[in-house]
Amino acid sequence: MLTAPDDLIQLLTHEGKRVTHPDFSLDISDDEIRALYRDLFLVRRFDNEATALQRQGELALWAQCQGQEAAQIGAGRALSAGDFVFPSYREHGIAWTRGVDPVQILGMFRGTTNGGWDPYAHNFGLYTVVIGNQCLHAVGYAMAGLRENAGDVVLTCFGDGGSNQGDVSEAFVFAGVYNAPVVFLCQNNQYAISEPNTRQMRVPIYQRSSGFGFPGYRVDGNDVLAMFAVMRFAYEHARSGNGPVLVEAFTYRIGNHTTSDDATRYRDAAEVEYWKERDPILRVKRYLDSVKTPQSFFDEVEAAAEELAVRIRSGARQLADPTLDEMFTNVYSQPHPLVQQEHQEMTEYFAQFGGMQSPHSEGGH
Amino acid sequence: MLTAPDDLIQLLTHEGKRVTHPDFSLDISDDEIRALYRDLFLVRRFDNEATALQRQGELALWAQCQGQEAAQIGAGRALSAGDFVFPSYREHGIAWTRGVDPVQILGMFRGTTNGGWDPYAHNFGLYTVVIGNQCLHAVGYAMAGLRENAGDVVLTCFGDGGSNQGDVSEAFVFAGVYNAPVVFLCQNNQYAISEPNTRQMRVPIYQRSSGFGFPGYRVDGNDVLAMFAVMRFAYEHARSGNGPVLVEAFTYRIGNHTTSDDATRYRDAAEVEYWKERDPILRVKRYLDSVKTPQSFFDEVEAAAEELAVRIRSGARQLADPTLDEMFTNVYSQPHPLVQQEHQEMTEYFAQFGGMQSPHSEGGH
Amino acid sequence: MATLTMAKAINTGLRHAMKRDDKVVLMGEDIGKLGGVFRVTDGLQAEFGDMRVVDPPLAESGIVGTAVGMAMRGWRPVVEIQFDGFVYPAFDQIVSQVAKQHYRSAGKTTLSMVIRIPYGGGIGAIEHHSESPEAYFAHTAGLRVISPANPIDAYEMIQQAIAHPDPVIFFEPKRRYWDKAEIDDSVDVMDRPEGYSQLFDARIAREGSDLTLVAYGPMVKTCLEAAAAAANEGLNLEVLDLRSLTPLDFETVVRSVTKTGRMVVVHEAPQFAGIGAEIAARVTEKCFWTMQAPVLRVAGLYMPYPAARVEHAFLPDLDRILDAVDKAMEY
Amino acid sequence: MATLTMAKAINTGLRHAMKRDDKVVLMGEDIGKLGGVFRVTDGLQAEFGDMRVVDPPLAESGIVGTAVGMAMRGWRPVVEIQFDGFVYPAFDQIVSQVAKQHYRSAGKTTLSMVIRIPYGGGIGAIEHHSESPEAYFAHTAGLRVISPANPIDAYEMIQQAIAHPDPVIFFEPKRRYWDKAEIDDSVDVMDRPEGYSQLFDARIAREGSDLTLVAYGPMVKTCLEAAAAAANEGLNLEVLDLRSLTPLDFETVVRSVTKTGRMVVVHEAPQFAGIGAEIAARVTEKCFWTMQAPVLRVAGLYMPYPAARVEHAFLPDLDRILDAVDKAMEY
Ligand SMILES: Cc1ncc(C[n+]2csc(CCOP(=O)(O)OP(=O)(O)O)c2C)c(N)n1
Ligand SMILES: Cc1ncc(C[n+]2csc(CCOP(=O)(O)OP(=O)(O)O)c2C)c(N)n1
Ligand SMILES: [Mg+2]
Ligand SMILES: [Mg+2]
Repeated sequence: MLTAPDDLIQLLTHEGKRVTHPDFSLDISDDEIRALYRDLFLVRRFDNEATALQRQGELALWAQCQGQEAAQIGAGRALSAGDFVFPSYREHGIAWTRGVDPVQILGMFRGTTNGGWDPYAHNFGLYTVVIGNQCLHAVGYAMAGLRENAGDVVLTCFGDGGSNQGDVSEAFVFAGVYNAPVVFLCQNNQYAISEPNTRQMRVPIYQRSSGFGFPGYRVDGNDVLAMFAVMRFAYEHARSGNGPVLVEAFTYRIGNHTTSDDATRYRDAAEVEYWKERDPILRVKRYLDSVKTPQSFFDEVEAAAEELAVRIRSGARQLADPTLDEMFTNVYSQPHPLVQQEHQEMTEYFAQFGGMQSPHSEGGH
Repeated sequence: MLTAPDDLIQLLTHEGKRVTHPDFSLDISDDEIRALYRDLFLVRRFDNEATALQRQGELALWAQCQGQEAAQIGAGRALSAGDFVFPSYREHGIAWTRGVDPVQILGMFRGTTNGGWDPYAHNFGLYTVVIGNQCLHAVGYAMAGLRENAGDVVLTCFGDGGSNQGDVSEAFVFAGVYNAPVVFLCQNNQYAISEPNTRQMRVPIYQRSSGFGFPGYRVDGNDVLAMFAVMRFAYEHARSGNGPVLVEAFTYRIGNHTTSDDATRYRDAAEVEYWKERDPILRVKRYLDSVKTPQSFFDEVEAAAEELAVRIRSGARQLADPTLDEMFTNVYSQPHPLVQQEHQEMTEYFAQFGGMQSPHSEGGH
Repeated sequence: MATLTMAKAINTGLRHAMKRDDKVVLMGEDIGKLGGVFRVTDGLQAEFGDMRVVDPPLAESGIVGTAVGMAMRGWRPVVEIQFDGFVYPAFDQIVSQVAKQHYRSAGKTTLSMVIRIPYGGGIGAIEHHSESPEAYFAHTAGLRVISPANPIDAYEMIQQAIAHPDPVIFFEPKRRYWDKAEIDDSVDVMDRPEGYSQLFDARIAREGSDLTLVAYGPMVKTCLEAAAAAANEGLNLEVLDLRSLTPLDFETVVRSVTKTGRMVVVHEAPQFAGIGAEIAARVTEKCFWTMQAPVLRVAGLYMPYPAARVEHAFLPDLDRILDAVDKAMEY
Repeated sequence: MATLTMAKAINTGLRHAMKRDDKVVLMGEDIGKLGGVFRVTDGLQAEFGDMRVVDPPLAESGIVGTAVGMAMRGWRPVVEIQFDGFVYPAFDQIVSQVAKQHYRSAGKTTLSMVIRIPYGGGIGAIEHHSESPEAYFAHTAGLRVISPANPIDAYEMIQQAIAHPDPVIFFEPKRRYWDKAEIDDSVDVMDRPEGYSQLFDARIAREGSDLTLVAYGPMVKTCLEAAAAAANEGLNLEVLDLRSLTPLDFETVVRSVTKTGRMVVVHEAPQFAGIGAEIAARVTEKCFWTMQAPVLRVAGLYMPYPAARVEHAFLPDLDRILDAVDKAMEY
């Protein structure tokens, strides 16, 4: 059974005790920790709400981030406003820290869009489904930043399995050669769908970067304080011209890979239980209790979560299907005769039936 | 200007002095060293002859290996008969050690074939032009070997530039995860056509493998003794079930990238001179002189080289163009109606002109 | 006899192929314990072990590239690409190596490998999970590209494809994985005298005289439904199931069109430069004088595969096919 | 005015584009000091520095992928792929990202980038250096695919392509790099009022009335030679230079065929599922009653690009084109 190794950078144990680390320290107030707790708690609620919406048939699919909230909130909250993020498809927590409306994130899972938000309004790129593609975009975006002396850094996320795609290694090469201000965050949630780390790598992934010429760190990804501290260091390292950094957040995917998955086919309940005990939110709660946080705080957070849930439920149901015209828009930014012709043909075609019908899809998986 | 670093594994200095190395020793007789000298000398002649044939218009192109003979002869001679090689396109020296007829190698450069030899007759795969592709074939071939308990190892070659292709990193991943008996030989000849190492990597390439979980060594690639010793070690390491090894042969491409290239556009004559002084053959000659090798030996080698040259010249000119029928053969191993139809159409078409005409090609580059 | 879904039919076909030949190795993301995201390989790793059923690192070029190396050693890798949209990282290996090794080596190297790709839309999936990239591969000489339309063909064709010495791209119509049929799942298809000799033949799925509907994979069923509907309007449509795109059985297509004089080709891939164009061009050339109407095409639209909630407007369906049939009949 | 080869014309066009817009960055293997293997970028790194003319690590997916990232930040990368056969490692980035980002982002992200690809055969090169992969890209919605046939178009089209906000795959007919023409190389083409508005229009390269030859890139010159030869036999051929494959100017093609009633399409890529099939299918549909003969195609053969010493048998040439013309005239 997979347990947590002891070489992880940690500042908050799963019992909720703050500990020190020789290389990384964090000067943070309890109020600031409460703010992080709030993030963690609300993102968890968002995630659970989305999972429920999928069960109710409001979403076609959902990729849960349960268990990875600390890695994402730590990474997201340590960013500066001008920094840019190139996520994978499970970074709901980071999206939250960038101010992306959770409802917008549901669009692609409901099937109303392939994207859902304006990357530039939040400095948060669209989710990338083709594993690894986004890492190269991050490096290119940073290379452009160097030409603008922008002074910002770029964060990109990938998974333990994704680390093996050629694109990710090539991103390491380019980031290294150009000393690009990119921080690579690998959320090692122990599984690539059903495949454990043992099928994906011979040595821990944080070691991968050294042969490309930049450092790698392995952090307790369920420890929001350690994640915040290490990511803040990594961003500063890159921002000050020292080049890229790889951070492995050692965490665990509590839920299924997606709502289409059945994790019981490939892992034991005992393992999941072990990791639930190391839950990233639970340990912060334990700490906050140990410092006598008033119940009123937790009540307020619970109330905010309930409010968020309501807003997500109604928002999700209101996500509208694209119209036929919208479907034909933005294939190109300038007119394209073939697209225009097919647009006209389909418009005339559907006119016979009084416009495009409502969707019906066979099967489903 | 690019000079040789001093952290290279070396057993024979460029002055021709044998030296010892803490980790690698080689118990080899002067007669055996003379045999290696013979290989080096004959391959050099082959290479020069091919270059001359290209100038005379007998070949469309030639990729010289001058300067890299020691890396290739060392790697090739340390192999066992049952081992298999997946080369790039410049491994003429390794081909030589596998008994591939030099004339066969000229075919693809003359334009009479896309291949030229039977990979299985020599356990030497066809040259691979698409950078990096062959490294994955090598790993797959080794994975099959594991299933056969074959006990052989697989050697695959790539260049300093090629090290960056996603396929090469993925080959590292698969070889590592499956503990495949593969030895990766990177001939770092300092250039990817015109691009020096500085444009290709942030740290020396031999370090690349550690993050994939297997060792890397950096050898004086112009020292045939060091190459032989380290490669022999690497093969044994892999053969005994310890997994893959990466060997960086630090060498120098004395000639142009190919006969289509003009290296004077991107590097100094002084640099080339520096490396000519470190020529892999010259240093063995110096050693053999120091141990009083009779002139008769060198005369015999020279005579053998002259004989080889004559055979290559006449052999090259006799390489026949494919017939129309040959051109349509082996697109598939079983009949394919479309290929058969086009074959028939073209046969009837050319019949009007009394058969397929002799080639004529516009331009040329 | 047993009632099997297409997914189960392929699963059973794979089992036969693995029993028949120890050199058959399955490789693909999550095909082991999980049995693949569509469960097509369900139970096979448990039965044959993880040296025969491999779930490799997440890297398609790596999977196909190592499969090439195994095939070079005489093994018969059967690769599963998880979804159509994820075959592109392996495109270089497929186009430059899988398709060309046999020719390059003058026949010395034979790559007896199969690349299985669940493809097509209609399942309400997110982006990259509903594409139809078959034209890219059919345009690439050296590959054989086939696609079954029903469970029985899926059961037989997968066994024949694995036994075939050439590389085969095996497109599985994922929206039809749950279609059922009665199959004698006890037979190893390669025990039959015909072996794989009919693997690339088109099939007349429905006899007709007024117009020929040509399709493959997921659209064959849709065409049959269209033909049934047309029958009520007194139209007698012939439906051809191509089964193979390269080689493509033009003999059967031409025979049918010579009879009907009219043809509509249907596929999910975008119409522009799709496989339907080749069929239309070639048939028109061969049947110039017999065509009573131009070959019409009903296909996907020229845009990235859209959001699932509008994919029904992107995909050919019964109505759009009948609309084209009416147009063709008006000539 | 100056006499420029096509290679030099593109070089000059690139220089204008770089002067016009500081955000134009060239990226490609060996395009710096070496000036590219065809010298198309000769002198540009010396003039603009290595932040504007980048010779990156040897990894095509990396080059295209980082170019996408730069374009996302408003830069205008112009990527050079060294040879046609080396674009496949970048196929995934091109098909899944370059082509789809604009649509996925509902227009928020615009990728104003150009991917230059020297393509086609006839130069006696080794394998992978003579391919014509344009159909793969034309079948991919979201990309614009163009190819100049002569130095003047090359000079103008490269400037227009770089200025265009959509991603453009720019196929350069490498065997024509050494063709010369008189060009006013002082003009920045984008200073003209028409800008890039005519970039995707086909061009009538030769007026004729008996039959329409349709080609693009390297085959336009061959078609003009064929038309000249046919003229001696009293045949008056019209030659169309498509210039753009997507969008494809069917208006001009249909207008020509309506006049001539006969058409032969020519390209180097294998005929099967090539772009010629789409042209034949669509033109036949639009001109069904006016066609006096089926659209015939003269194209590459269905095999991996063969050894250079027989490429002349693989490639369409004057004789094969005239052979097809005669067949079409016989109808
Ligand atoms: C190129 C590509 N291949 C396959 C897939 C299908 N797929 C989606 S998620 C996934 C596993 C990813 O695992 P990991 O990288 O660890 O990320 P995680 O989902 O665990 O966050 C796979 C194989 C894909 N999306 N892209
Ligand atoms: C995928 C791919 N991209 C580009 C090329 C063109 N090309 C041929 S050799 C070469 C440089 C290779 O350099 P390196 O890997 O160092 O090997 P070397 O030629 O120095 O032995 C390039 C870019 C290619 N053959 N394949
Ligand atoms: Mg994971
Ligand atoms: Mg090199």
